[in-house]
Amino acid sequence: MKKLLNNPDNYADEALDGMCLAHPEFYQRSGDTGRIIHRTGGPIKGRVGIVSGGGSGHLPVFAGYVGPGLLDACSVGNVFAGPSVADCMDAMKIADGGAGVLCLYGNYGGDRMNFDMAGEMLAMEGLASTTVLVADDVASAQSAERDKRRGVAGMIYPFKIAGAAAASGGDLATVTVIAQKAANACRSIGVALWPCTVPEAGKPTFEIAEDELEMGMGIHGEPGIWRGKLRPADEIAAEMLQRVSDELDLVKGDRVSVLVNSLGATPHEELFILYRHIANALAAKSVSIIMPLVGRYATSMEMTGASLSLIKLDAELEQHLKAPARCAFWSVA
Amino acid sequence: MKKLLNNPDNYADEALDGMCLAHPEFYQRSGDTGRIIHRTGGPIKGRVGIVSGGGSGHLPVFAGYVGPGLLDACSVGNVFAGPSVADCMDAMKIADGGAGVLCLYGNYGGDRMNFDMAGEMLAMEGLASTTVLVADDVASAQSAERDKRRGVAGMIYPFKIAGAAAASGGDLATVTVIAQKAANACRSIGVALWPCTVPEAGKPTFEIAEDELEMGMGIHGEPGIWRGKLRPADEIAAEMLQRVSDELDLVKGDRVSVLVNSLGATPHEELFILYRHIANALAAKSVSIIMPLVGRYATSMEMTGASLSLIKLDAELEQHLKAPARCAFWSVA
Amino acid sequence: MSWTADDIETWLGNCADRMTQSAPELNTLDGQLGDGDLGATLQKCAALMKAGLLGTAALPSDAFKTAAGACARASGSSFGTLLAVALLVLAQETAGKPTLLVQDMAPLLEKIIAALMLRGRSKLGDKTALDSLEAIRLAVSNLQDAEDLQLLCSAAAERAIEDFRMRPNLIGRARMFAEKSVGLADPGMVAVARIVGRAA
Amino acid sequence: MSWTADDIETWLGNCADRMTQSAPELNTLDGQLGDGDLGATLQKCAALMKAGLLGTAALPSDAFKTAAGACARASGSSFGTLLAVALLVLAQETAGKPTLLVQDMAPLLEKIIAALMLRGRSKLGDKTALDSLEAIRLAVSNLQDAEDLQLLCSAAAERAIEDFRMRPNLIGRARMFAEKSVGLADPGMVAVARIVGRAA
Ligand SMILES: Nc1ncnc2c1ncn2[C@@H]1O[C@H](COP(=O)(O)OP(=O)(O)O)[C@@H](O)[C@H]1O
Ligand SMILES: Nc1ncnc2c1ncn2[C@@H]1O[C@H](COP(=O)(O)OP(=O)(O)O)[C@@H](O)[C@H]1O
Ligand SMILES: [Mg+2]
Ligand SMILES: [Mg+2]
Ligand SMILES: [Mg+2]
Ligand SMILES: [Mg+2]
Repeated sequence: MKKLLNNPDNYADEALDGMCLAHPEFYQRSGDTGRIIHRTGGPIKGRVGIVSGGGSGHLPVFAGYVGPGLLDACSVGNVFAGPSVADCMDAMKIADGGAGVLCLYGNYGGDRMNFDMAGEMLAMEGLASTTVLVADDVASAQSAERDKRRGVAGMIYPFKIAGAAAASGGDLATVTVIAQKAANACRSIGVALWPCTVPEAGKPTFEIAEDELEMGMGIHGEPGIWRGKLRPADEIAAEMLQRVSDELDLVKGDRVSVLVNSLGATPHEELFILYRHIANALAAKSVSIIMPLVGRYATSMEMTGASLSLIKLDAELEQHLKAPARCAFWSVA
Repeated sequence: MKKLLNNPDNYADEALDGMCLAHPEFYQRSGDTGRIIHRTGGPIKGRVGIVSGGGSGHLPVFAGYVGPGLLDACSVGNVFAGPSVADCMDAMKIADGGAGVLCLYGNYGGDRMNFDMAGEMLAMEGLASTTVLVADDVASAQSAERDKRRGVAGMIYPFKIAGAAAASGGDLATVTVIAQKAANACRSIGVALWPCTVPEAGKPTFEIAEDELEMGMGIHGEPGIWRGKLRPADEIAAEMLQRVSDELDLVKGDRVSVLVNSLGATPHEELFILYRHIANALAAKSVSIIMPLVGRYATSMEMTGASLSLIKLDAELEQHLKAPARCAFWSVA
Repeated sequence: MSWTADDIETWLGNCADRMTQSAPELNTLDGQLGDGDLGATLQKCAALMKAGLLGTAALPSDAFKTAAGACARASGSSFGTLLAVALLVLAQETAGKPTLLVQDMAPLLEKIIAALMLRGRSKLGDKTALDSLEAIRLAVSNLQDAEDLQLLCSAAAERAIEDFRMRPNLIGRARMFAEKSVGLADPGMVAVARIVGRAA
Repeated sequence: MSWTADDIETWLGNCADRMTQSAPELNTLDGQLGDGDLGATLQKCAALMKAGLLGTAALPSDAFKTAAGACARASGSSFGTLLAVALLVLAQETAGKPTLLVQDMAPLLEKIIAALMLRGRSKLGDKTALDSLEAIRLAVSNLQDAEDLQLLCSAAAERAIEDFRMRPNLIGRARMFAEKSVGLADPGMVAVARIVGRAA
């Protein structure tokens, strides 16, 4: 395992420490275990709080998206492991500005159980909360079983859009409805070339040959759709675009945002090579791209590979996508 | 070679294409060879133009830093190869708003020859230009031979500071003096864990064992100071900090900016683990960190490793560092 | 047979000890089908349970509540949460009662299973810890007071592991390895057998 | 012996052909000490030179200027730039002259070497293409009109390679491999020998 770390058991905590030291204007740690990251300054009174959470090792997801116009708090687990129920409860309490809390996170069994349980326990204390699961990974289940799909990079669109809705004063029901709408409008798929290594485990999350890639692999190394020989970037981009746009029924004049995301090691140069194909292909269909995002928005540490996310926009989603927001990893002015 | 690309010969061009497609608000391509990236909207009349250039494969360096308050144009070579003389000339011409052009780039023999020659040829056509070389890599030569040092990630500080000086209306001499001051105040060192692969070459730039790292290695795989067994991140950070601060004579009350930069594959989590040590060590010395930068600011594609840069600030440098600037990879509001 | 708050604390402490002891085995099993953290998860739950159970519970439900809180703080892994849910159900359902009777076991297990199905969006037959609990529930229905309870539960849990061994996992992480899971014991089912205690 | 614009165009064209032919050899050599692009660099320079030299130069300096521009457009690699500088010096120094004399060679080479030292911040003895040019300059000083010029230059360039083989590279990329470079021919020195033409 070749990583810049101290004790593998402290990887998540030391990374969070560093993040808060580097960006005290955005992030503060709290909770019994220090596994809550919340907005500096605390919740905004009278505004809906938005909470997310999940495992470490995906920065900027999840905790990196805490910031004005984005998330209010996050509960953070160990690398690739969910946060505890208690931390989910703490995050929700910290995010509560009196107008209720939306729990907005990726559709993983463990995370869902924990947030649901946290929500029920806090309901007994009178805290109102709702849940929107992001299940954007088209590779993880057929569209008939959408509720089984995992949440991947596309989740940043619901983060951004729900964050804008909350910032503009929407009530819990309104924010929940628009977050669900954003989650519904969004599709992603990933392609993996090399695995990463979970520090505590010390060995790669999967094995793959020198000349192979896997289409549809999940961000923790979950099995994908097919594994085969490396292909030209344009072919890979074309297949990814096909798969994510399949269910979105894109027609001439539609407006989408596009995220070409590195899973970690894949460099910007290659993301732009992928984006070039995707931009040209969408232009050929007369589909407009709004606020394209190319970079590292949801990673699996040093995994090599990329993901493509598309969100189909209507006027409301677009307006919220473009609303101002800031965190250390993404700002929209 | 496991990379998301089409024809390796088109790697640089397709990446630039994608970058301009994704961010037309910042970047435009021109020149005979398409290897000039310049600011959308062209030079600002009456303002000093700032030009940089160098090889591809280092995004955001060089072309990514074209933008308001930063660079005006860049000439871009193939991966890890300098731009041509003709492209340097074109970049200088495009950046010229009538107040002359500062050529500001990393100290590499080939690049220097080309920019110097371009400058002399344009001088014959009446274009005034000056040169500031960034030679921040303390690992590449002793301090007595500072003019032999290579330019690495620290160069973004002179980019930012000179950009602010030009944007605020400084004349060529003034902008040159402050760029040189910024370059003089800045020191960097890198540590490499795994190499990257130049697409045209198809094989890794160097070999290194499973359990080794190399302190001081250059961004093209140039030999470093020592190679040895992997160590805890805190030890590595401590040595890097020692080496970059050695010549800066930091004392209580000094103000610095710090850049903890991924060479490509090293994830944000690990950068924050390094930053945590560095922030604590500087705090212990009562040295203040202004605007810390943690992320991918100068890369070698998918190389694994990190670099640390420090710039010692006086009031003038700090003011220009904090002045507003924008590009697709970095914005200061 | 009936149990006081003290008895329940003692029993929960013994469960915790067994969780700690079986951690290495469970990590290995979970490593084959999941992410290899089941043992570590139980270890953390056990440590926090032991730290919380100080022999001061006035009612059985107090002990359950303490243990539930410990598991909720421990971990983000599925089994820890399932344990927390189960213990919370016990706390809620036994609220106010000074002692528990052996006859309460089967109905409590029914409540627990129902809550876990809801929480885990799983059903009986998915090859999870729930199938083990169901096997135990059946074994303790219509119980004769004199029988060796631990032997009975343990035997039921062991039998359940074998009954499900050749079936595929239909939920959780192991679902992604459905074919591979045929022939392997479900880690969560093994965990239940270890927690209730090995038959001597 | 004297040369017209036509002669110069023909000679530059022949140089370009030799650059193309020796590209694979030079890539390999540069791969041992540098980044392996010397052959590719010369190939690009040659292609652009050939495209620009259309037999229309009125004066020798026009041909040099065209060739210089071609090399300046070709590449970011050091040798391409050094070639561009050398050709530019020739264009500047021969400006206006309808023909060039063999006696002009040595002084022109002196000017070229001086310009290259300035541009490359290198000196004679650093084991670069400049040492080859210096060897040629010495060979063509006090030249007898009748001698076979190509043979003379080529022999000088080949000799220079051997004279420097056992010395370390002191500049450019190869500097970083100073010890390794002892015993290896400098790629740029080999390039000069190939460009002026192999002795038959
Ligand atoms: N949704 C679920 N419903 C019921 N039981 C489950 C569920 N998910 C997991 N389990 C049980 O938990 C065990 C795995 O526990 P653990 O390793 O803690 O989970 P994780 O996959 O989150 O790491 C499985 O073997 C199974 O018995
Ligand atoms: N600064 C310099 N001064 C003189 N000659 C140089 C210099 N740098 C390189 N050379 C010559 O150029 C050759 C390498 O050419 P090339 O491969 O084009 O350079 P690179 O790829 O290193 O930029 C060297 O073998 C040497 O002869
Ligand atoms: Mg597990
Ligand atoms: Mg787990
Ligand atoms: Mg070379
Ligand atoms: Mg080169």
